[in-house]
This record gives sequence, structure tokens and C-alpha cells, in this order.
Amino acid sequence: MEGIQILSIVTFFPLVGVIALFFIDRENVVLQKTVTLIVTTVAFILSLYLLIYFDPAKADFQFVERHKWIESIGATYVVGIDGISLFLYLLTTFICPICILSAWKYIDKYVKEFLICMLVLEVGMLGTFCALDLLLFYVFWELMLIPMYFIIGVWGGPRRVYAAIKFVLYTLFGSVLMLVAIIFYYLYVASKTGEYTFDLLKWYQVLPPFSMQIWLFAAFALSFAIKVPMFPFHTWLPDAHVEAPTPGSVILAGILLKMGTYGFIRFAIGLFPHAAYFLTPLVVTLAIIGIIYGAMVSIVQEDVKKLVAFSSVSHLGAVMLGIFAMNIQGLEGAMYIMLGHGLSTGALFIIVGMLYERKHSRLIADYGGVAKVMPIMAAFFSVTVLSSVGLPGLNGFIGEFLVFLGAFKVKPMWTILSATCVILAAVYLLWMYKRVMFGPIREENKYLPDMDMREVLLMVPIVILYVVMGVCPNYFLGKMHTSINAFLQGYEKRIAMNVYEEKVQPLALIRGGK
Amino acid sequence: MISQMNFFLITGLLIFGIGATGLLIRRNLIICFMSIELMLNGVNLVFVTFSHYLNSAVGMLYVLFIMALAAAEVAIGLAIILLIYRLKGTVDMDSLNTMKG
Amino acid sequence: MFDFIVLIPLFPLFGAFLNGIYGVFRNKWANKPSHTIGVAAIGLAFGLVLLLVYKMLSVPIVLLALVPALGAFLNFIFGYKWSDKLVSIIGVGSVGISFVLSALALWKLIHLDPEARFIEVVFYKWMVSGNLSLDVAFLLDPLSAVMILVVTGVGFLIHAYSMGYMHNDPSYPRFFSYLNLFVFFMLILVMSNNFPLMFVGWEGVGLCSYLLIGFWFEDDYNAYAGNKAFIVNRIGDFGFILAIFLIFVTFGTLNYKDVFETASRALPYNGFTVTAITLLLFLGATGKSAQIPLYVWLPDAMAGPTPVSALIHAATMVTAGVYMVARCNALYTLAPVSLAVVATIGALTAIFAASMGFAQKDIKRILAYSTISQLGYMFLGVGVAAFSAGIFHLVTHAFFKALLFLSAGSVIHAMGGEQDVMKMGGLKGHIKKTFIVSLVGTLAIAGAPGFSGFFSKDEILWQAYSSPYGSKFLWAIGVITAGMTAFYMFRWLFLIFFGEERMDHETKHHIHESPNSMLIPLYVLAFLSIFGGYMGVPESLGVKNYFHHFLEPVTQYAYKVEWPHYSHALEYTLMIVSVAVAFAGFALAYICYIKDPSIPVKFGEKYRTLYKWVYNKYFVDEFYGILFVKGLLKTCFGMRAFDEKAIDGAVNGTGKSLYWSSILTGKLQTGYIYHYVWGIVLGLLILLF
Amino acid sequence: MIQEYLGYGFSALAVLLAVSTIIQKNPIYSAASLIGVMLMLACNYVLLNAEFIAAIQVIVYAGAIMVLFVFVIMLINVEYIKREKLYYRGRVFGVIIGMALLLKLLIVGYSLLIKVQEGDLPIPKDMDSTKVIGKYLFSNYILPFEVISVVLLVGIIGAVVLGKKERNGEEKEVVVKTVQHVDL
Repeated sequence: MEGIQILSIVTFFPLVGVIALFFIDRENVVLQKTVTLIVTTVAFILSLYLLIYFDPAKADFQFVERHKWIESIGATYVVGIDGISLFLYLLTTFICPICILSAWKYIDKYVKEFLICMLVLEVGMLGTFCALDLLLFYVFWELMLIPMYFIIGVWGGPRRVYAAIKFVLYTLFGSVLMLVAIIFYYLYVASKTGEYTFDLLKWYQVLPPFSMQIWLFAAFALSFAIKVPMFPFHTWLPDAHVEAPTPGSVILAGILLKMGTYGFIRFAIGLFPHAAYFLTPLVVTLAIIGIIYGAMVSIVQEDVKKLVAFSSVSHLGAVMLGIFAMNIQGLEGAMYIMLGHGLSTGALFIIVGMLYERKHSRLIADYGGVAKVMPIMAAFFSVTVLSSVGLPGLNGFIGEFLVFLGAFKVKPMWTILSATCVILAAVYLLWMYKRVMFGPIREENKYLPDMDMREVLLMVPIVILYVVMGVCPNYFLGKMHTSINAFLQGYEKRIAMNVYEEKVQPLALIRGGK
Repeated sequence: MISQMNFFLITGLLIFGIGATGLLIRRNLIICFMSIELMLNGVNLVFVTFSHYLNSAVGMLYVLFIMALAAAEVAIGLAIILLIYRLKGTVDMDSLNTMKG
Repeated sequence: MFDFIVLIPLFPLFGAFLNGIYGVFRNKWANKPSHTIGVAAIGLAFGLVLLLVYKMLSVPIVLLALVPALGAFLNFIFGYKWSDKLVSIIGVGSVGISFVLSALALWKLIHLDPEARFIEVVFYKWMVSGNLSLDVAFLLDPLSAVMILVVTGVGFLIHAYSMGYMHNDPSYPRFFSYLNLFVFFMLILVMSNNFPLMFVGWEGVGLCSYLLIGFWFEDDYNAYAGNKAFIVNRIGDFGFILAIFLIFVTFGTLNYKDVFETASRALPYNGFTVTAITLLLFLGATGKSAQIPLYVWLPDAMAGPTPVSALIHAATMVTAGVYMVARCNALYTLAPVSLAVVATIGALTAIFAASMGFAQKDIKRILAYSTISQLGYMFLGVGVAAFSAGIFHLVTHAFFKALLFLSAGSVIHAMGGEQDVMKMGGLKGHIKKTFIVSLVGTLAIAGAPGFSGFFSKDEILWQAYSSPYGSKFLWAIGVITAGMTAFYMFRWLFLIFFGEERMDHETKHHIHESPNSMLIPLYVLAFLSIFGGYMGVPESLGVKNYFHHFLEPVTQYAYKVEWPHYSHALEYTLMIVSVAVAFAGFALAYICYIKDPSIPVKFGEKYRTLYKWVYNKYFVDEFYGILFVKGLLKTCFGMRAFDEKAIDGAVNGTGKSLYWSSILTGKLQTGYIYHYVWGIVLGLLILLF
Repeated sequence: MIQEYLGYGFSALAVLLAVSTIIQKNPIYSAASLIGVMLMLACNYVLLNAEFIAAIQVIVYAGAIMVLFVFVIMLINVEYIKREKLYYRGRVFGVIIGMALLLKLLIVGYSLLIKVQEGDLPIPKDMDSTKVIGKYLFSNYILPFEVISVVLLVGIIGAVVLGKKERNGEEKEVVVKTVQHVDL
């Protein structure tokens, strides 16, 4: 196993596709798509290596690679995964081929550019999940933004430019603050240890004083909260989702949102435990508001995509609740919702995209009774909706159950409030499903074609995963236990240290820099 | 010795300042451009002076570089002025405000 | 030796899976090469799953599964024409095998010592997280044995009945797929050995109920009714899941056995925690079992096909709440407050729903209110800690209510889809066989002595009177309800089968008896409705109460308190009173609907307001509609406006303000070069200072 | 000693000519004054033992660059340029600011002068400045030298591109207009 730098290979493998695409004739669209599909699929298959050789008993990062990068400022290329990032990484490689397949007909202009964007986006996402160097993380984090900007802005709906700019500016706003915090902490680490480094593992060994933690946490948390998106920072999401093309929405909902929550676990809480502990009431309050608010707003949406977007706000609120419950059930549940939401919401967007391809409308009112002419679509749609509702036996339930259980252990009131989304989710999703699929069929919808082989093939793996994740969650949870336990132990150990005495002089820190 | 050096330095500064003043008070593009040359020459004098009195060749080398840059700058700058004149029929700065925000 | 019980729920699941796939793809696969591929793939998957199960259990009994598998495979190969037959084989066969296995399980269980009748079979580890460790494990004890027998037995009969009833429906495979899925989830519900797994079944049956109510989804009302059922159930589930969390936090485990043993050992009597747990659980039960205040979905649920109403909304699913309360008797006996709540809600629902049944005109809705009322009875039973009595009534009710619904289905079938009892009448002569079984069912539900309903209802009434948790008041409500039940059930019977024929000629011409595939299940159910009660004859009549003793290992917690002793004479008296009241109900119905059919009309005219209230179900639906649905929607619209105006407005406002301020600062760029030079020089000066 | 006085004289002349450069209304006079400034500075360079620089100053600045200026002034309608307003709001203020800058530079320069130290790359006593420059330019400063040559190349190409006449209609009209102006 030594010597094979599998993480780097998988992470940068999509670039092979980019190079290949450069040499394909612009007119030959099918070949372009095929090549991209093959490349992303191979990346997925390669990433299965991680799953097979991942040692669930080890709490450390695995498959770690270290290379020199920018020596003069102490930035290194360090990648590695643990139980927390493993499945997010795999989810990314899994979703990407599906996205390409879902874009097969949807994207009809600038196909080559689109595929290049998708491949670069995949590199960015994979890198974000495995980077263990803060500067590297930041580079990947920003790298995702650019292709996503183009995907929304070029291939999106009528208000795509507005949505794309809103998305990029909003996200950039947060990440710039994060960059400031990274640099600040970098200088602090240097002043403490005398070593200039961006290495996360070395940063973990330093514990800044409380007054500093609060600010740094706030900067990191704001950046991640926008990405998640948490309650007051969510408005970019509906716009971006509505305007983005299907694959864009899938990636956005399936993976990009998880980066915020992942960042919370790995960086915001991992580095600044006291601040996280201190601000837990605030974050949890926002999360609970997000859960209920997202659900209630989506009840009355007229646009299916917007509805699903707001349901994401609700689900991601549950993830945040689980994370900040700070116990094993909460965290594992949060991880599980992340995975489950990645699949089910991604699939919802794919299905909405399919409907849109047929009828060029996303308004619920334009459908009705479609199940009659599209039985296959109705079946896949219903399974997906049910998975999103959190029906036991499918993936959504396990995560919600664990999260609410974890939250209940901390404060029952948290769960009592947030579990109302169990009811509300049924209301908005089933009501939407009813209005789209059931009822008398309209004349103009009578000849909508059902799903074809490609579309069935694209949905089947997702649906199988729903069931597998719902029926055998232990397989997935088993790989997370050690890492999450270690994370919690580290958190508890660090939180027991006294950080309230030390004072820092920020200006002295900056002047003392290199 | 030092007083002599100061004198040259002051001359350089004066020429630089006169150049800056010219830049401020004139509206003719060509004359402004010449003022810039004046400023450059003032700086050149200071460089050479220091080079002489401090016994270092760096100053002279820099003067050479500045001259080369000035040559390139004048070539392009004058070409631009010509072009502006061709397009606008004037080199008066008052009529050149298309970059207005 | 009991490992095979794992297969009991699995068979219906296989059936659901196969029929579901087939139903979804059958239009696509008809006469296409992909047909064969798809079929082969599914057959392979089926075989693999069976192999897996077989390896896991190493029990030869798995081989039984290969028979329908082979049949399925062959039938798939032979194409579209035979598909309905194939679907029936898979659908009915899988439940049939489950029934056989359940009977086998019961048989084996009976041959164990009463103390040893508690068998847990671990299927596999479900989820582990910290100190939470859950198995997919099945529990076989007297209670679950009774339940699986009812579920698979009645389920099998209703499946068989559906073959005839749903004949020629274009979505035939889908129907059987859902029905099988329902049986699977119901079996999971009753066989699980921990709360979350029960919750899986609990939600799963809710899902199937949703799917089956909205089975004919082209009609908007059906889909609406399905949604209503699911959402109202979810409100109950909310309580259930909170109860699960509270149980876990209190006990650190979710396994029944551990929870109940710890509870009876460590929890204080009438403590806050146990009361909270039991009340939350009961909230779940009110949702699923249609009790006040969450009963509103059940009448609408009659929008589904009649076999569905029989199986799900009468015999099995709606009784899940009763099962749960009985299952948690160890907790409930510790919480007298909760028991009182259960009993009161049960009694109130019983009388309330019975009164709503008086004025209904839909043949199935009358039965739906009757179901709600009978469920209230069951809760009255378990609410006075007479858990075995509640379960007993559950069983007998499953028999006679399934019988009544299926007879109603037979009537509807005969009338060509007509459901209004006001447009029936005098059918006795046309469909005699259906009439006879309906009569049996009506007699059973009315509590005619000797029929199954008599024994079970009477036991509940007696316990309501005599139990330490009971009272004369509860008993009185029960007795009055018994009278009302007899009245509206005979009204139902008389309106359909007696009196003048009120249907039009066209319909009358087409009235025909149902086919044998529908009638045979009716006969079996009629037999059970008559004789099913004899397994629980009260001891005062001098026989051993088998049912009660069989369940005793499960319900033992109820007998830790001292039960008062009353004389047999009192019991006889009460029995006679209730029979007399029931007879009075019958007599009243006879007078009103056979002797002088004008009485109800006159009565309705005289007390117009009362009639209107009863007919409109006291406007509860409308009240809920305004209070919750409209209120929720209003709030949501408000929130959406808030989101778009305030939050997004703030975001866009930031952008806009930046835009305008940049336009303002842009004015500083005059475009004059010398202004920039000024800027440079001034800046230089400032820097030098 | 004579050198010292020569220095004063050249410097004084240079300053005077510089002032003349910026206040002449006619650009040609300005250019002539500027040439004078450069020549005076060249003389100063000779006094400062920088013969090579002095030569370059005369050849490149006074020769090449200023010739370019004069060419351009010739190409542009001188009559038109002469119409520039010499007195307007802000001119006085401009002079004040310029003088303030000068003063400030003097003050700052003086304060910095105290810190002046011996520089690196010393000039050996037995070498003249040309040799020194050659030696250092092709050893220590080889990279900047190369870079500056590239810059010059870019400058040449840039000037050519900018000066190239466009061939589409609208552009032509302007060119014609320009030619007419020259004729005038």
C-alpha cells in the first residue's frame, strides 16, 4: 500500500479528462461526453480503493501524502482522509459520473467547456475533502467556486447571471474572512512554536486563547455557514438552485453544501473548541430556526427546484444540530444526513431536471397526474421523496434518528422543536409529489415520454444506495466510529484546558511575522 | 566636498520638482510628457551624484536602466499621443476624459 | 430453531419487490428484448437474496422460498399475457407462506414452557453509535405470535379476496406490490424486538396506507386522502419518536426486554419520566389508531380500494396503536395517569365516533366510524390495564371488521361501484351469500351472545368496571357505545339488504353475486367471526380463558397491583345489561329502518341542527382545516414573504448599496489626467509627512 | 576649484532651462529648453567623473529622444497647440503644491542624507567609469540588462503597432483629417 499515492491520483485524475478533451473535435459531442463519463467513472472506481483499504480501527489520517509546496511560507501539500472525510470523498466521486450522465441531453451548448468545468469542479471538491494543509484547503475551496460560477452563469436559467454573481459574491465574502483568519492563525502558530506552517495537524497542537478563538471561529464559521447554508445566510441557495442546470444543482446540493458542514467539524470546531462550545447556543438556535423555517417556506413554493432548495436548508440545519450536539450519535447522524442528503436531494434535482427536459417548466401547477404516463418516473420519484422525508428503511431516517437522538441527549427541547420537521417534511414533499404526480392528468401532459434507459441507469445506483444505507447503516457507521470518537475525545481534552488567561496582542503578532 | 555633493543633489531635486510642477500646471500632453522627462533627469542626477561620492557603480547602472526605460517610454508615449491626436484632433488634456467614471 | 421467523416478514417483502418492479416496468417491457434482460436480472437478484438469507440461517425451510421464485421466474419468461396470474401467485403465495410459517411458529411456541415463550432472533446488526446498539432482531412471544397470525392470516384472506376484487385493474401488479409491502412492514412492526425497528414498521405501514389510499391517484380526492392520512400519522409519529429518544436517554437501551425489566425494577411508580414516555407513545398511537384528536384521516382513508380498507384500515394497521400500548404494558402500568388518559380517550372516541356513524350515508364510511369506535374500545381495554382483553378484542375485531368490509366490497362490486347506502336496499334477495356473511359480521360487532364480538367486548366492559384503573363511568360509556354500535350497524345492514329497492333500473339489472374467489375468504372470516371468540371465553362462564393465559407472560406487569375481586353474579348482571342495551339498539334500528322508515326522516327534520352537526361529523374536519391547515399555510406564506422581502432584501440591499456607493465613488474618476496627477502628488506629500 | 564653479554654473543653467521648459507656450521652445537641460546635466555628469553616462545622455536623451519629441510636435498642429490657455484656476495652486513637494523632498532628502553609507559595487581607483559600468553590467546586472533589452524590444513593437494605420473606413477619415491639419 505504501508508495501508491492514491489520494493524489484520484483527486487529480479528472484532469486527465480535461487534457483529453482538449484534443477532441468540438463537433464530436458524444465522444466528449463519453470520455468525461469514463474518466469520472474510473475516478470513482479508483476511489473504491480507499474504501477497501481504509482501516476503520485507526483514528489517524490515512493515505497521507506529504510533499513540499511553497517552502518559503511553510505551506505543504498534505492530503489524507479519516472516517469523517472518507465517505464525503466517495460521495463526490460517486455523484460526478451521475451528474455527467444527467447532463447528457440537458447541456446542448458549449458542451466541451461544460465538461471541463465539471472535471475541474470535481478536482476542487475532492481536494477540499482531503486537504490537510490550510492553504491547500483554501486553494481547493476557492477552486470549486470558479467552475460553479460558470456552470450557473453560462448554462443556467433565465436569471442565471444574477444567481451566479450572488452565489460567487456571497461565498467569496465568507471565504475572504476565512483567509484572514487562516493568515492570522498562521502567524499565531508561528509565534507559539516558532515554525511557520499551514499543516492542520500541527495547528491542532496549538490552542489559542479564548478571546482570539472567538474571532477566528466567527470568521471560519461565517464562511462555512454561508456554504452550509445556515438560516440567515441561505438566500443565495434558492436562486442558485433554481437557475443552475441539473448537474449544477446536483453538485451544489449534493456536495458543495457538505463542505460547509465538513469545514465546521474539521476546522471551526477542531481548531477552536472553546469558541465552538461558547457559541453552541447561537449556532443551535440558528440551526433549529433553519430546520423549521426551511421546511415551512418550502411548503408554499410554487417552483419544485425552489422547494427542494429550501428543503436543503432544513436538512442541513439538522446536520448542524447534530454536529453541535457534540456527542457521537449527533455527529454520526450528521455525517449520515450529509451522505443521505447528497444522494436524495441530488436525485430530486435530477428528477426535476428530467421533468424540465420534457416540459420546460418547473412550476408545480404545470404538472399533475403525470404518474399515469410516467410510471417509472413516478416510482423513482416516490422513492426519492420518501428517502428525503426520512422514511425508515431508507437512508434519510438513520441520520435524522441519530441526530435527534444526539440532540435529545443534550437538551430535549432541541429535539422537540426540530423534530417537527418530521411532520413538515411530509407535508411539503408529499404535497408537492401529489400535485405533480397525482390527480387528473392535463391534456397537454398526456404524451410526455417516460424515463429512458439512460435515465433509469442513472437513478438505479442511487436508489440501491438509499436502501443499502437505510438497511445496513452499520457498514457506513462502522468506518466512522473511531475517527469520530477520536475527534470527540480530542475536543473534550482540549476543552478542559484553560485558555481564558492568556492575552494576545494582535498587532504585535503581525509585526512579529516574517 | 560634501557641500558640492549637496549642491548636485539639490539641483537634481529642483529639476525633479520643476518637472512635477510642470506636470501639474500644463494641459498640453507633450509638455507634460517633457516634464516627466525632466523628473527622470533630476533623479538621474541624484543617482550619478551618489555614485560619485559614495564610490559605488550602482548609481550609474541605474541611470543606464532609467535611460533605456525612458527611451522605450517615450517611443510608446509619443506613439500614443500621436494616435490620440489622430483620433481626437487635439492633445489638450481638457478634452480627454473618456475614462470618466 | 426459531430462526425461520425471520422469513415471515421477508416473504411479503420479496413479493412486494417483484410485483413492484414488474408493475413499474411492465409497459416498458412488453414485447421487448429488454424484458428478458430485466426479468433475468430480477430473478437473479431474487435468487441471490434468498441464497443470502439461506446462508445466514442455514435452515432448510428457506427452500420453500424457491418454489415461488421458480414460479416467478418461469412466469416472467412467458410474457405479458399471464402476468396477472403470476402477480397473484407471487402476491398471495408469499403471504400464504408467511402465514404457514407463522402458524408453525405459534405451534412451536405453544409447545414451550410459558416462561420460555420469549424468543429473540437476531438477523443482523443494524446500527451502532456510541452506547446505542440496535439489531434487526425479531421477537417471538405470545403477543407477537398472536399478531403475526392475525396479520398473515387475515392478510392472506384479503389478498385472496383482492384477486377477484381487483381483477382487470390496470395497476394490478402495483396493488399487490403495495399490499405485500404492507404485510412486510406490519410484520416488522409486530415482530421487532426494539423500539426503532418497530418505528420502521410503524412508518412503513403508514407509507403503504398512503400509497394504497391514493391507489387510484387519477382522482384528486384519493391522493388528497392519502396525503392527509400520512401527514396526520406523522404527527403521531412525532410523539412516538420523541418517546423513543426519551426511553433511550432514560434507560440507555431500546431493547424491549431490557427497557421493560429496567423500568419495572428501577423506575418510580407514577414518575414524571414514565408518564412522559407513555403519553408520547400514546400520541403515536392516537395517530396510527385514529383516536381523538387525530382520528380525522380514517374516514377519508376509505378512498382506497375496499380490500385495503379491510386489511389496513380495519384489521391490522390501525390496531398497531393498541398493540404498542399492550407491548409497553410494563411502562403503562407504572404510569396510572397515562393509563387514565388512554382509557378516557378510548372511551370518548368510542362514543363520539359511534355517534358520528349514525348519519353517514357511505357504506364504507359507516364502517370507518365503527372502526374508530371499536378502536376506542380497545384503548378502553388497555387503558384499564386489561391488556389481554384489548388484544383479544383486536383479534376478534380483525375478523368481523375485515368480514364487514369485504362484504361491503362485495356489495359495491355487485352494485357496480355505488357506495351510497341510500341508493341500495332490498339486496337480501339478490346477493344472498353476501347478506348472510354481512349478518354474521353485524351480529358479531353488535355483541350478540355467542359471537366473537360478544366475548371480547364483554371482557373489556367487565374490566373497565372491575379493574383497579377502571371506573363505573368508563363502563357506562362502554355500554352506551355498545347500544349505539348495535343501532348503527343494524341501520347499515337494514339500509343495504332490507326495505325497498332504491337503486335505479340500470344498476338493479346488473346486480350479481361476487365470484367464489371473493366469497370463500368471506366464509372463512364469517366462521372466524362466529367461533373466534371461543378462545377467550371469560372464566366466570366456567371455562379456562386460553387467550388470557397465553398472553400472561407478556402482560404480567399489569398484575403486580392487587386486582379487586368481584362476584360472578355481578359479572353476569353486567353482561346481561350490555346485551340488553345492544338489543335495544337493534330494536331501535329495526323500528326506524324496517318498521317505519319515516321515523329517521321526521327525526332529522325535527332536530335539524342536531342532524346537521352529526351528519357533518361535528364540523371537526372543518375546524381542523381552519385552525391547522389554513393557519399553517398562512404562516408559511408569511414566512416566504419574510424570506423574500426581509432576508433576501437585506442581501440584495447590501449589493444594491454597494452598487450605488460605487457609482458615487466612480464620480471621483473625472477622466482628466491632471486630476490623477494631483492625486499622485498629494498622496506623495501625505506619505512623506 | 574651477570645476566646482563650473558645476554651480551648469546647475544654475539647468534649473533655469528647466523652468523655461515648463512655462513656454510653444512646445518647440519647450523642447529646445529641455535639450538645454539635458546638455547641462551631461556637463554635470562629466564633472562627476561619469563620462560614459554623459555621452549617453547627449546621444540618447538630447539626441534621440528629443528628436522624437520635436518630430511629434511637428506632426501635430502647432498653431492649435499654441491656443492652450496658460492661465486658469488651479495653476497657482499647482505651483504651490509643486513647490511644497520640492520643499518636502529637500527636507526629507536632507534627513536621509545623514544615514548615507558606503555603497556596494565599489569603483576601483584605476578604472574609468565606462569600464566599471561594462564590468558590472555584464556580471552582476546581466539579468536586468537582458530584461531591459526585452523591454526596449516591446517598446519598439508597441510603437510600431500603435503607429500602424488602420484600414477600415472610419479610421481612414480621421487620418485624412490629420493630414489636412499637417498641411495647414
